[in-house]
Amino acid sequence: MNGAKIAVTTESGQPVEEVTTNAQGTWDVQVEEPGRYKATLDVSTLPQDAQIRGGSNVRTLSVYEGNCSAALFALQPKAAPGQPQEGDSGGQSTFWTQAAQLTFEGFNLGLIIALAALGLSLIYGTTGLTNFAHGELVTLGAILAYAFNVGVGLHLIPAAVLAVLAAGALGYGQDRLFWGQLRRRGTGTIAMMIISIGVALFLRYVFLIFFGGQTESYAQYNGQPGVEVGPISAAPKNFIAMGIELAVLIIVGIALLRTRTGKAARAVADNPALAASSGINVDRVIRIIWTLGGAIAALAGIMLGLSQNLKFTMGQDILLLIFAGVTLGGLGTAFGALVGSLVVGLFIQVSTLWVPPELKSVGALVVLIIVLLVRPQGILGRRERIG
Amino acid sequence: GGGGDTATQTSQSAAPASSAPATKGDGTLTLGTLLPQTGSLAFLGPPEFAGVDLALKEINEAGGVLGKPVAKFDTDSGDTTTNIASQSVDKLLAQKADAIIGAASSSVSESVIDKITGAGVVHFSPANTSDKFTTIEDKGLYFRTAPPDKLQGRVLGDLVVADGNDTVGIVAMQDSYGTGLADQVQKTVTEGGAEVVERIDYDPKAADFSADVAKLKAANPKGIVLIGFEETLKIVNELAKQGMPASKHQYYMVDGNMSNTNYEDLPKGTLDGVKGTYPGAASPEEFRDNLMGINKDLADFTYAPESYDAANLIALAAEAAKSDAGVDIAAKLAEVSKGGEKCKSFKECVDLQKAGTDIDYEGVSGPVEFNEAGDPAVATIGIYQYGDDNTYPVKALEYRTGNIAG
Amino acid sequence: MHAETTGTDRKAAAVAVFKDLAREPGVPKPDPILVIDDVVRRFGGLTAVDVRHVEIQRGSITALIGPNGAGKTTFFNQLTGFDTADSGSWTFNDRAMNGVPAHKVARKGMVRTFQLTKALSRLTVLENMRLGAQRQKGENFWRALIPGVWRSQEDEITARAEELLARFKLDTKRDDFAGSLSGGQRKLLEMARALMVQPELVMLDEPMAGVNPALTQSLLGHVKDLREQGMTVLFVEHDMDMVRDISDWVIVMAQGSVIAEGPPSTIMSDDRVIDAYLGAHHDAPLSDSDLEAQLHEAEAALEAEIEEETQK
Amino acid sequence: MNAVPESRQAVSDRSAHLEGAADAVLRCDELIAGYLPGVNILNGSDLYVKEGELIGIIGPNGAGKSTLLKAMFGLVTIRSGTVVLKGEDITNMKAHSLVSRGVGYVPQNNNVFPSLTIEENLEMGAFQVPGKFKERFEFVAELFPALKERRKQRAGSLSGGERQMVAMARALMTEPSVLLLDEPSAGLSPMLQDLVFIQAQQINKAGVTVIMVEQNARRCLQICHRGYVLDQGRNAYTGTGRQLADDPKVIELYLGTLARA
Amino acid sequence: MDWITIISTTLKAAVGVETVLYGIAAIGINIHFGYTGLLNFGQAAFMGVAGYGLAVTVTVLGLPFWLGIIVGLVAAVLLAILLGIPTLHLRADYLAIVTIAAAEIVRLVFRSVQFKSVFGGSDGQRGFTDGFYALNPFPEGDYGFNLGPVPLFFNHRTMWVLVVGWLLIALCCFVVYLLMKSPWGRVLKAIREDEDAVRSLGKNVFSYKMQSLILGGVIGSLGGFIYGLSYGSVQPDVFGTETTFYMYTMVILGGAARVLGPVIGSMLFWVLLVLLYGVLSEAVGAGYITFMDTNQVGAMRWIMVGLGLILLLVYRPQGIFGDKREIAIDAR
Ligand SMILES: Nc1ncnc2c1ncn2[C@@H]1O[C@H](COP(=O)(O)OP(=O)(O)OP(=O)(O)O)[C@@H](O)[C@H]1O
Ligand SMILES: Nc1ncnc2c1ncn2[C@@H]1O[C@H](COP(=O)(O)OP(=O)(O)OP(=O)(O)O)[C@@H](O)[C@H]1O
Ligand SMILES: [Mg+2]
Ligand SMILES: [Mg+2]
Repeated sequence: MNGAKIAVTTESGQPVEEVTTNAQGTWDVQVEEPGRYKATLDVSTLPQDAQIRGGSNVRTLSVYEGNCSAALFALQPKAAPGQPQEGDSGGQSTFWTQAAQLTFEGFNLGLIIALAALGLSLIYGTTGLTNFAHGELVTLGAILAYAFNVGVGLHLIPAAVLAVLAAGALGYGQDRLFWGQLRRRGTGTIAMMIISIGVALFLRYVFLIFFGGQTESYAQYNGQPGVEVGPISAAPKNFIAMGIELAVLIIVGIALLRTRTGKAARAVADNPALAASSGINVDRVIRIIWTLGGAIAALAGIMLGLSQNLKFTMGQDILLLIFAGVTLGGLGTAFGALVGSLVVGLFIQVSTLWVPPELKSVGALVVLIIVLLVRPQGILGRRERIG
Repeated sequence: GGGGDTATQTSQSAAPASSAPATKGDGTLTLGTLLPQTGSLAFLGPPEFAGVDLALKEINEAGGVLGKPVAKFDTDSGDTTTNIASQSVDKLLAQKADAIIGAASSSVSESVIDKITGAGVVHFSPANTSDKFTTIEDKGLYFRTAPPDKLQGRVLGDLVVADGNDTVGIVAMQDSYGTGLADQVQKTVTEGGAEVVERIDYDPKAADFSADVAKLKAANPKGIVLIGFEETLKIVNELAKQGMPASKHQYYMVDGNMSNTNYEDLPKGTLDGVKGTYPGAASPEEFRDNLMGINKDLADFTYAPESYDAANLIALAAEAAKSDAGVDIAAKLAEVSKGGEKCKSFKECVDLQKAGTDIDYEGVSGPVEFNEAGDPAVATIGIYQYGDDNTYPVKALEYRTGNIAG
Repeated sequence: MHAETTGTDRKAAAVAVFKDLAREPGVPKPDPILVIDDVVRRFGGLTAVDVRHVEIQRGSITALIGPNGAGKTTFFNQLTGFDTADSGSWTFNDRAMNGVPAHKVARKGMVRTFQLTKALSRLTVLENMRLGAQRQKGENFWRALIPGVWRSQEDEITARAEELLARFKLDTKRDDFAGSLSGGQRKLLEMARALMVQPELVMLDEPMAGVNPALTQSLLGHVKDLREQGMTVLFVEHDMDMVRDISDWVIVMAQGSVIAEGPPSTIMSDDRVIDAYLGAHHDAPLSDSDLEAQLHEAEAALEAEIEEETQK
Repeated sequence: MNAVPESRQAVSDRSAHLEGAADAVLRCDELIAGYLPGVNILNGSDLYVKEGELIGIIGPNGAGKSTLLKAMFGLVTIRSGTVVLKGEDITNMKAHSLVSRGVGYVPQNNNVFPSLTIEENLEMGAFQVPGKFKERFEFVAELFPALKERRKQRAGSLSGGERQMVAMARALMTEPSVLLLDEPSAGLSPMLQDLVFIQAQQINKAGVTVIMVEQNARRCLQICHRGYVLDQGRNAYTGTGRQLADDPKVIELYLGTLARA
Repeated sequence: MDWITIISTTLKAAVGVETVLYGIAAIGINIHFGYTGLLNFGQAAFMGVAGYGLAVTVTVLGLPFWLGIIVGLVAAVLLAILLGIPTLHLRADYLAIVTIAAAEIVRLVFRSVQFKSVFGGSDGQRGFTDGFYALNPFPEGDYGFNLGPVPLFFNHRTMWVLVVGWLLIALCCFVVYLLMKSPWGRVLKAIREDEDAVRSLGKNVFSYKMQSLILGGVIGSLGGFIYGLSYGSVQPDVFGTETTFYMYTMVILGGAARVLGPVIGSMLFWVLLVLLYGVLSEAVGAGYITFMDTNQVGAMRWIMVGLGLILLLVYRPQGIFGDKREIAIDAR
């Protein structure tokens, strides 16, 4: 804005200098002493149709030795009398746009959690092991894909496929060489739980050594710009990822309910000895579940890495949410994990409409507690008979 | 790394019972580092260790301190979720460290400062920004070269206003570094006449940042100030995803998140035009090359200059005090940091000292002049701008030097 | 037979009381300890319990029988507060008991056992028993801290527990974990533990399923002794020999409701009961001729089957 | 644990007992097994069963009857001794591979999968022969009509007796050639108890070898060809069912006189 | 390799402040989990509310030190009641997730910008320990002895904390010992096995669980005090889930439902942690190990700790004091 008059005074009101803005609308005053100064814009020198945003035409600034200090008088078109001030209107629609976006983000996060939760739930369901190392299995998938992607130089898609396969194989190996041996020795589930804390520490810091402490991203789809779909803006990768996640969840869920191995897995969960007596090869079923669980966890990790980049603690950081999702849905059911995790994801994101984002997990966790109070068996869990 | 760490521990006879903190020293300047090898700040460890190592290498090449090579013991500070920092300090104290460089996290420093200063050892942090340390009871033994957030915040806020951003969004990491800096920026920006339409403090451990960014988007600020560490990469990604690229909004960054090589992997132009403030007068380029000589895998350089300066200052103070005892070093630290002939490296400074000249160490991270509280009093802030390749040039747009207190 | 020889007034009294009662569901008893009205429990579409009116006579041994899935256990669950009835009311010693939580029901003197046993696995058998005793001083937090306060009571309890254990042939297992007991031993422990409570009314859910017959016999003597001491016993059982031997009165449930009541001798010949529950070979232990006949039947059926197979 | 009843008359001598074992389908020799280290539950029990025989095992609670079945079926580790099935040594072989060799087993406790429906429970029973599921399902549904009505109900919500039916039905799904039954009649109504015993006999008539542990001892001894009385992990008596049922010692110690009264 | 320092720091860690504070809080967990079967994964929150109760009372409200202790204890009791009322009716796994969630909520609120004026944000509070150290009977100086060439000394402040801490541990262990031998403890153990059975025997299960939760929580809060007093500050992130996990590890390492289990477990854990780090960092520093650099030592330590945990539990699943028989009982 050219030609507006600005008067600079000291804080107590002694005039220092008066200037007029130049063609770019900027101005400059040299002051002798550091201290607090007042800059006042002469409103009458503004063009007819402009006013200062916020209304006040005075800025009080601190100027420090040897430094400059900037003051800004933002202008906006004057509203015609009787018309509402701009900025008040549209509040409602922003709210709904934001709500839509957050709901989308809730599904986005919820599906990733669900995928991770499914793996956990499968392993918990069949072996009774509360696997605190599950977060690390998630990280493992992401890092394996990173290794194939950035290390070897494959495109992310084949790298991801390889990583999922490799993680499945590692899951198999883990059971074959480790957990299975422990079971054979008759190690109790409590001891196994603590052992899994040990495994978690072990893996997490192996990652730190090989991967390093910093955040990394995949070579492709990094910083992909978003597209607008209705009120939602999201990167294309998000849509595809969500599609894959949902598909995997539903396929595995149905497989557990319908296929023979799926039913056998639930049978093993209920009563391994009886399962063996029925002719089910318990070890084999558990190994399949570990393979599947490892692979699904890895996929969750890759998806998380795709949407949020990679870090050696990424799995650990969402472990609590995974547990929350599993419990909320009712332990040991695939669809329970899905529903529970979606609820967790949605509440984390949508709650930020009302609570500050730094407390977003609080919102979700409060909801978790409330749901459990109302439905102690979880959303999809069922009550047992007594006596 | 880790060259020249062989300490001469033969002199360690049994400590006499109920001895007061050593005041004489044992002739060897022993530095301890308490920096994150693990935990949530583990990514800060490599540059910080490298900074100290580089300084030590130069010091020992220049003949060491008090005629003997400087010894050093590295320990892990972890983060606050585990209490291993305290154990690390125990170890360093048992090994007769005279000064401890660390920790990165203000919280960790707070939890061990009593222990360190209680033993008469200098506690020197390259990275603590919490204003608590200004008033903390430290027996005069606590110092820091940390980037002074007051000045940086002011410079940054000013820059934001000067660029004509009438609406500003601040996205800050929720810890003392992030919130301290954000508070200062917010204050300056508001005073300058712009409006902070959204201020978001995020939990750095959060699973994702989409809600935070959605909130920012709803406010639609012209300028976006990103304050944090390397997780800023995630936020930049999220901003792009939610349709707020740097081409539409002016981003500003800070020292904590500027020096991260990962931005180079972003699509070209993602950070084009992004501005940032970074303490230190010198171009970081040469220093970085030297650091890479110590650790070729460095991807982030945050706090490396501060760590380097910390080690140099301690060494110079020990030379000036002619003693390697912590209390003596602390007494001289302010003196070598200001008021005298300016010098930039240990060798240069120590030569001046030997010639009897009063020196003023000018560090890589800035002029470093300590006030009575052991905080840096003066700093230089460079303003940089990213180019199309998502890196910023060696040369700053401008440098501003000022008293931190104002 | 044990009780018959020592047979005393109680048995006689019980027999006398029941002699003139009508044999119809819901018949009122002269001195009921437990009176139940309109208890209904549904699981989804299934009505597991729908009892109009039942009274349990004080000081008697009442058997509750009925086909599998008739709702006996569920009925117990409602009465003892382990499950919430959809509707209904019942009084114990003239006090309304619906909605009373399980532990209070037990404290009022109405104790039940579980059909699927609930051994406290990682407590020893003796500790299991001791837990049953009521009004223990040492179960209060503050008093627990001063052993002197509860030591002597503990000794009494232990003595009583050991006596019961001996009777239940569990004395050799005294210091073993309850989790290591065999199926039958668990049943025994379950019952012995309930008796430690010294309740007014003990409700046993199939106490003798899986217990060796020789032992069952001696335990029945014990149950009769309990009646002599004034305890009321309500038990579910499928072993008709046992029902016939000890019960004074039998209540029959089918599909959730009470279909018949009566003394054991007459109830066993009730057609509805035979149809719904006992089946053809209920009345006596199988004689050899029966057995032969049965075998023939089976063989014939089998042959027919085989024939069918071969014809296919 | 050591006081063995003195009158082991019927089996005073192992070799006498094992004379008949020459062409046994399944035989155990001197089994020693237990759960906890250092505590043996089976102290050298012997057992054999010939093709098409129905064997009853009775004994006091805690005698080790269930343990013996579990040991044969690979669910308890055998510390010494051997189990031989059709000439093949199956000592400590895994349960699922015994199923594929034609052995079926109904456990005493925890014998259903609570979170599976009845139908799924039975499907698990036919795990190794999925093709036969339909046909066998019809067969067991006829035996226990209650199950067919409830096929979609979860076994965890079944009554005690209904569970027992599911357990029995599950074992019948595979058409085993050797069937181990641990108290199959416990908790069932008299009518169904009859059914179980008749069924056991029928199955046996059809050529299946049956080993049955029962506390309904009299009934069991009536239908079985031979019976064993197990006490403290050893065979105390053996003989034909009739012999045992009439032996006054056996009656006094193990059968009681209640049913005779 | 500086063996003297390694041995000295390791031995000191065995009785040091961390061992004490984790040990005490782990005793609380042992009451919850070991004896009662309550899966309380929010023990850190009990420590947190106690530490913060003390800190806020003294620094923000300016009240005396002992009042702060009372506030902290009351806060712990209140938290127990608040957590207990809704969750103790639920199955064990639900209690676990609810307590984890509650602990996270507490932590996030402590560190939030919103409540910075009260709780001090992510840096927490400090400056509340003067009252405690004013009671210190030890004059300034170092206390200890030389074990051969190995110096074992603590300064007067640490000494004071350690004396108070170990006295508290002794007291807690004694109380636990008395309680768990009593009929009261028997009810708790029975609840761990099967609530319904206990209910059928006329015990008020809810009340006992609540008593257990409060007792364990109060003992946990003592750990929180020790933390605040010895470190001179409280920070929110210390009271995270990780801390609780480590305490579980200690309980299991020592042997669940054993009086001394948690204490021994805590010693073992810290000895492992310090010893491994000492050896590794010295070996790297002295150039014996060349495949690692300084930056990796910390990670290597945790890798070894993880391995150590695994091996300990693989070869002794019942923990140091645990009963093998108890483990062999199938809990399902
Ligand atoms: N939680 C539940 N959900 C659904 N159905 C249930 C539940 N509990 C019990 N039932 C059903 O209610 C009916 C009554 O069961 P209940 O256990 O009372 O039978 P019961 O008379 O004790 O039989 P039994 O003699 O076999 O023990 C059964 O058909 C059972 O399947
Ligand atoms: N899981 C176990 N752990 C330890 N000991 C056990 C276990 N199961 C059973 N026992 C012990 O083994 C012995 C034999 O048990 P088993 O179950 O074989 O008896 P049983 O003859 O089947 O008795 P019942 O007729 O009561 O079923 C018992 O003394 C029991 O205490
Ligand atoms: Mg029943
Ligand atoms: Mg048995």
